[in-house]
Order: sequence, then structure tokens, then C-alpha cells
Amino acid sequence: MNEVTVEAATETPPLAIVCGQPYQDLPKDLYIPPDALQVFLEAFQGPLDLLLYLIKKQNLDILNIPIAQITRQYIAYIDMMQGLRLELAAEYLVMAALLAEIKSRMLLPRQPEVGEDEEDPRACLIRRLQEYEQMQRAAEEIDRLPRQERDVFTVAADVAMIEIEKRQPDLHLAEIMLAFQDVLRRVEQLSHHHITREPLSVRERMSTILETLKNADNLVFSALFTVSEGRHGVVVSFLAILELCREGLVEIIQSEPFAELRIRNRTAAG
Amino acid sequence: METKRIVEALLFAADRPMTVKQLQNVFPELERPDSGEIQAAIEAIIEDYRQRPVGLCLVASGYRFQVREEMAPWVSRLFAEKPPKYSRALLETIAIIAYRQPVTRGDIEDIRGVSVSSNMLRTLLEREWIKVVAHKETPGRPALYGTTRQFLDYFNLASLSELPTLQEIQEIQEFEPASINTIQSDQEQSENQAEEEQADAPVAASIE
Amino acid sequence: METKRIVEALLFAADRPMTVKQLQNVFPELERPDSGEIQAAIEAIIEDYRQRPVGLCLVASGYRFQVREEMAPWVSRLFAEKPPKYSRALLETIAIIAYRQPVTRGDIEDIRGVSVSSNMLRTLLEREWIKVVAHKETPGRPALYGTTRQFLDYFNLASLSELPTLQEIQEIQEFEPASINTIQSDQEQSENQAEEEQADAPVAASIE
Repeated sequence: MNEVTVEAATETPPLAIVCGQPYQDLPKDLYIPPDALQVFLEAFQGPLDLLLYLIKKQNLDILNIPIAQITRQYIAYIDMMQGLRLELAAEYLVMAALLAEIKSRMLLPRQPEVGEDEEDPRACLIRRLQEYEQMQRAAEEIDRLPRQERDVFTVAADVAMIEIEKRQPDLHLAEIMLAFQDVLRRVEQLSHHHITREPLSVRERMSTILETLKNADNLVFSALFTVSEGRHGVVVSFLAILELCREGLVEIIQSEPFAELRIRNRTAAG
Repeated sequence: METKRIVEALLFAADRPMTVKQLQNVFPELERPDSGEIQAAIEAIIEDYRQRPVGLCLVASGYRFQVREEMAPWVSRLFAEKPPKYSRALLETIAIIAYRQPVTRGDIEDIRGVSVSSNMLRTLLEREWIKVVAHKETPGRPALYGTTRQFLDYFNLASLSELPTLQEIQEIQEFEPASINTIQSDQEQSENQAEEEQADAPVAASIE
Repeated sequence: METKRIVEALLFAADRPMTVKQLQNVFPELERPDSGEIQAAIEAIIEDYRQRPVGLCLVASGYRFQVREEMAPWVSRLFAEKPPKYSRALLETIAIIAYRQPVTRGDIEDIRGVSVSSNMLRTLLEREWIKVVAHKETPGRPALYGTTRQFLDYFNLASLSELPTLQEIQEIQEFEPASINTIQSDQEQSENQAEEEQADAPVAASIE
């Protein structure tokens, strides 16, 4: 949701040291809040955004943008962004190219016959800037509107005393499966998630074991196996315990050599 | 006076019955009214609502506003309508819990790639299809969710192992494109429902 | 009189906003009050609660009882979970959809200048703040998004017209042909500033 902040947070944990280079004094004009690059990046979510910031910083009249100056600063920022390996950098480059184009067109003498109906490229850029600024303001206003969960709380009177059968939505198993299939397909597209194909019964057993442990501080290893389930059941339980152990949810303890193994809920252990 | 207004707002907004003590604890320590003051506020509120179709009642775990019993026939009619449909997001969430349990909300979010609303989990907990099986020993001690007996019963399964395996799901995907159409038509159906709702819109407009 | 009592009970019992029409439909056909009668009952209830810390309000999908805004600080103390904060990216996206609807993802990207992640649109779709209203008849048939009544409900609005008014866009003056000179002098100016900027440059470099 918040691409920029997340990126920044993972890429540059400490503010004072960047790529091994510690530096204390933030340039006065670069950003105001002392508390981070993230904030700074927040303010630079998009190239137009960045441009606006620059315009404001230099107290520039939006209707008279000195393109050359901005382009130069802009490129400095792009370099920095690339240094941080932000995916955004690519977007910024497009904007820099646009600026450069506008600049070059402004430097060329105007051809009188085209000049009439061709729009001034600065006018076009300015319109986009204004439009975006308008939407940024609107976003701030929306953020200030009273909203549910923060300022507006709905009210309800209880109806539990009244006998009502509240009808619940019907669901077919196939719908769940198809939903899961969609998830799998998406995950595959993203590819960096791994859904391992484990036998289901192991995961089910994991839940069962956790629940059993909820009611006891620890349990003897053998208590988690049911002989009547046969070899298959034992294997499933064993795999479930190993998996729980691997995920750090339970621990296997042995008080002394050859003593019987006990399983303890990591939760209970605190 | 102000205490009474606050207590009234709290009792209406709380999603559970509140004891005098719990009501007290909502106030910051320095301005906390004593239990007598809260009790007096409660009595006054009970009195205020005596003639109304809702009222403040004392139940085992505290005070709560309730619709009066004589309104039961009307309230039942309200809930008798067609149940809403579950969203795609909710289906995916229950699927992930079923196949990947025990999972935390964070795990589900990782797999789905979007945040999971608390409402969705609440809906599933209320339906008793999922339950908290334990808490994970990581910062914040997030709840680990698993499916319930009721979930299996609803789908007529003896155990989770009767759920189709991931392999089988993949195969459906490959060999039965028809089943995907089914879902799509479902989706269209819900879009149609959305349109029906649209039909109500002018009514809402005429309310203004 | 009885109509008013029933309407009040229904509004308190319902877990969603109710329109006049929906309230009417709860009554059996033969004793169904007309919309005027329901509307009158609603007005009377609004009046009855005027002095209370909860009140009946109109939002996009109907009427609902809610806690008065000035009581919000107290009520929020009831809930352990902090209210969600929304990222700037998400707020800007929803603002663009709200004010410019129907818009395609491309339209949003044009205004914001950066690509809009699919996750963000999914999040908004799942929250039911936006929906696909149609598809644009251009190559690829991109989805056109619009806001929903749930979006308005969440922000306590009865209709889109209640959204804050947009700040006016300044008229763009025609650029004089002389502007080429301005640009050139800009360049000189920037040449001079280049030295000042040099001072900044190492900072940007050291960030790398």
C-alpha cells in the first residue's frame, strides 16, 4: 500500500548511516522533519510531487517555472533514488526526460506556422502540476473528514434476547477451492512466495496438537500419538510436531538423558 | 452530568456488556469517577429510556442496551431477508486458513499480498468456522488461526484431509476450465446484485 | 405512534444503515406505512435524540444511529486497536477516483505521475470503497473505477456532493513569445545558482 515508505524502511534502516557513510547534518533546505529519510521520501512520492516540492521550496511561482534549474536538481535526486535502488527511479527518469524535452523545445526558435495551435509545453506541464496539487489537497481534506473507526462510531442495541435465526450466507466447497486456486495462481505470478505441498493432515494435526497443549503446560511425547491410528497416524503426528518445532511454536524438551521427551508450548513457556 | 453522557455513549458503542468497573477504567485515572457516580449515571439512563423501544439492561457480564422484547417480531423480520454473499477476499482467507493452518493474520496477508480486514476474521470467528488455536511467540504475540469442527461439518467433511489436495486443485485448473466459468458467473451475479442496489439509490436520494 | 417505535427499534437492531424503503419493507404488506409516514417517524426520532450523546444520521446508504462526534475521544478508548492510518498514496488514489470518476488506472497514473500498484486497487476494491463501473472502449478495455456508497458511509457523507470542494485551478496565462528570453535568463540565473547547488550536491552524493 505504502510502497515508498516500505521500500525506504527496508533499504535504509538507520538514517545517519547510508551505504556505510555516516552523516549527521541534513541540509537545511532539503527537508524539515528531523526524523527521517522516510518522511522525506513520503514527500516525494511521485515525480510531479517532487517537482511541486522543489517549486515550493524555491518559492517559485508555479506559473513561471525555470526549467533548467529544476532539471538539474531533479537529476541529482534521481541519482540519489537510484542509489537507494528504488523502483520509483524509473518513473522519475521519464519525468526528467519530459523536462529536458520541454527545455530543448523552449530553446529552439518557434516556427511561426506551428506556433498557433501547438500548445506551449510549459502550459501542459503546469496544468498537470496544478491538477495533481489539487488532488493532493483533496486527499488531505478527505483524510480530515470525520470517518468511521476514528471519529464516527456506529451504535447498536443488542438483540440476543430476541430469538432470531440470523441467516448466514451459503457456501460451496468448490468456491473455497477456486478461491484458493486463485491465490495460488497469484502467488505463482509473484513467485517469491513458496507454498509447499504438504499433506493436509499434517497441518490439521498441528492445530490439534497446539490445542491439546493449550490445556496443559507440557505433555509427554507419547501422549500426542494415538496407537489406534496406526502407522500413518503416528507419522502424521510426528511430522506435525517437527513442523511445529521448526516454526518455533513448540519445543521438545528432555529433562535428563534417556528421559521421556516432552512437548511444551512455546507460548506457555513465555 | 458529563459522566452520564459519556457512560451512555460508551454503552451504546461497546460491542459487549460493560461492568461499572470497566466503565470507570475508560476514564483517565485523574478524572475517573467513583463507582457511585457511574452507578447513578446508569440509573438515570435506565430511567431516560423507560419509554423507548430500546433500554439499558443488566445481564450477567454487565450493562448493555437491548431492543425490548416486545419488538421481537419486527426485528426477526429485519433479519429474515436473504443473507449477503461472502466476498472474494473472505473466501480466499478461509481457504488459506484451511490449507495453511495454523496461520497468523500476517501470514494470510503475506500470501494474499493485501491487508486482511479485522471484519473478515471477525465474520469467520462469529460463524465459528475458525478459532484461535494459539499465539505465536513473536513480537505482538499474534493469534494463530485454524479451522473448527463446525467448518468441517458444514462442508460435510470428516477431516481436513478430505479437502482436495493442492495437486488436485491445480488439476481442476488445468482440465476443467468450466469450473472457472461457474465462479465467473457467480461474480456476475453479485454484480447484478450491485445493480439491484443501484436501483435503491434514487430512494436514498429522495430521502435527502 | 407505533410506527415510530418500530422504526427506532429497527434502526438500533440493524447492523447497517437503513433506507426509508428498506424500513418500509420490514412491515408486512398489508400494514406497510407509506414513505411519508416512515420519513415523519425518522424526523421525530432525530428530534428526540437531539440532546443525547447518540443520534440518528443520514449517510449514503441510509440512516444509522451513531455516537456524536464530540464523544469520539471517549469511545475510541474502548477499543484496543488503533484506528487505521491510510498512506498518502492510497488517499490520493481514492481522491482521484472520487472526484474524477469514472477513471481508469491509467488516468490515475497520469495525474499522480507514478504507477498505481495493483495491490492498492485491490485493497480499495476489498474495502468496497471503489468498484468497477464499466470498461472503457479502448484497446485492452481497461476497467473504469468509481466510488461506492460504502466509501461515503465510511466518511460520514450522504452523497458525493458533500465531498470537500476542490481548490480552484489557477488560470494559465498565455506565454508571451518573449518567454524564450525568460528561459534564457533562467538559465543564466541557474548557472549562478549552480555554484550554490554544488554545496548541496555532495549531500545527494553521500546519500548514495
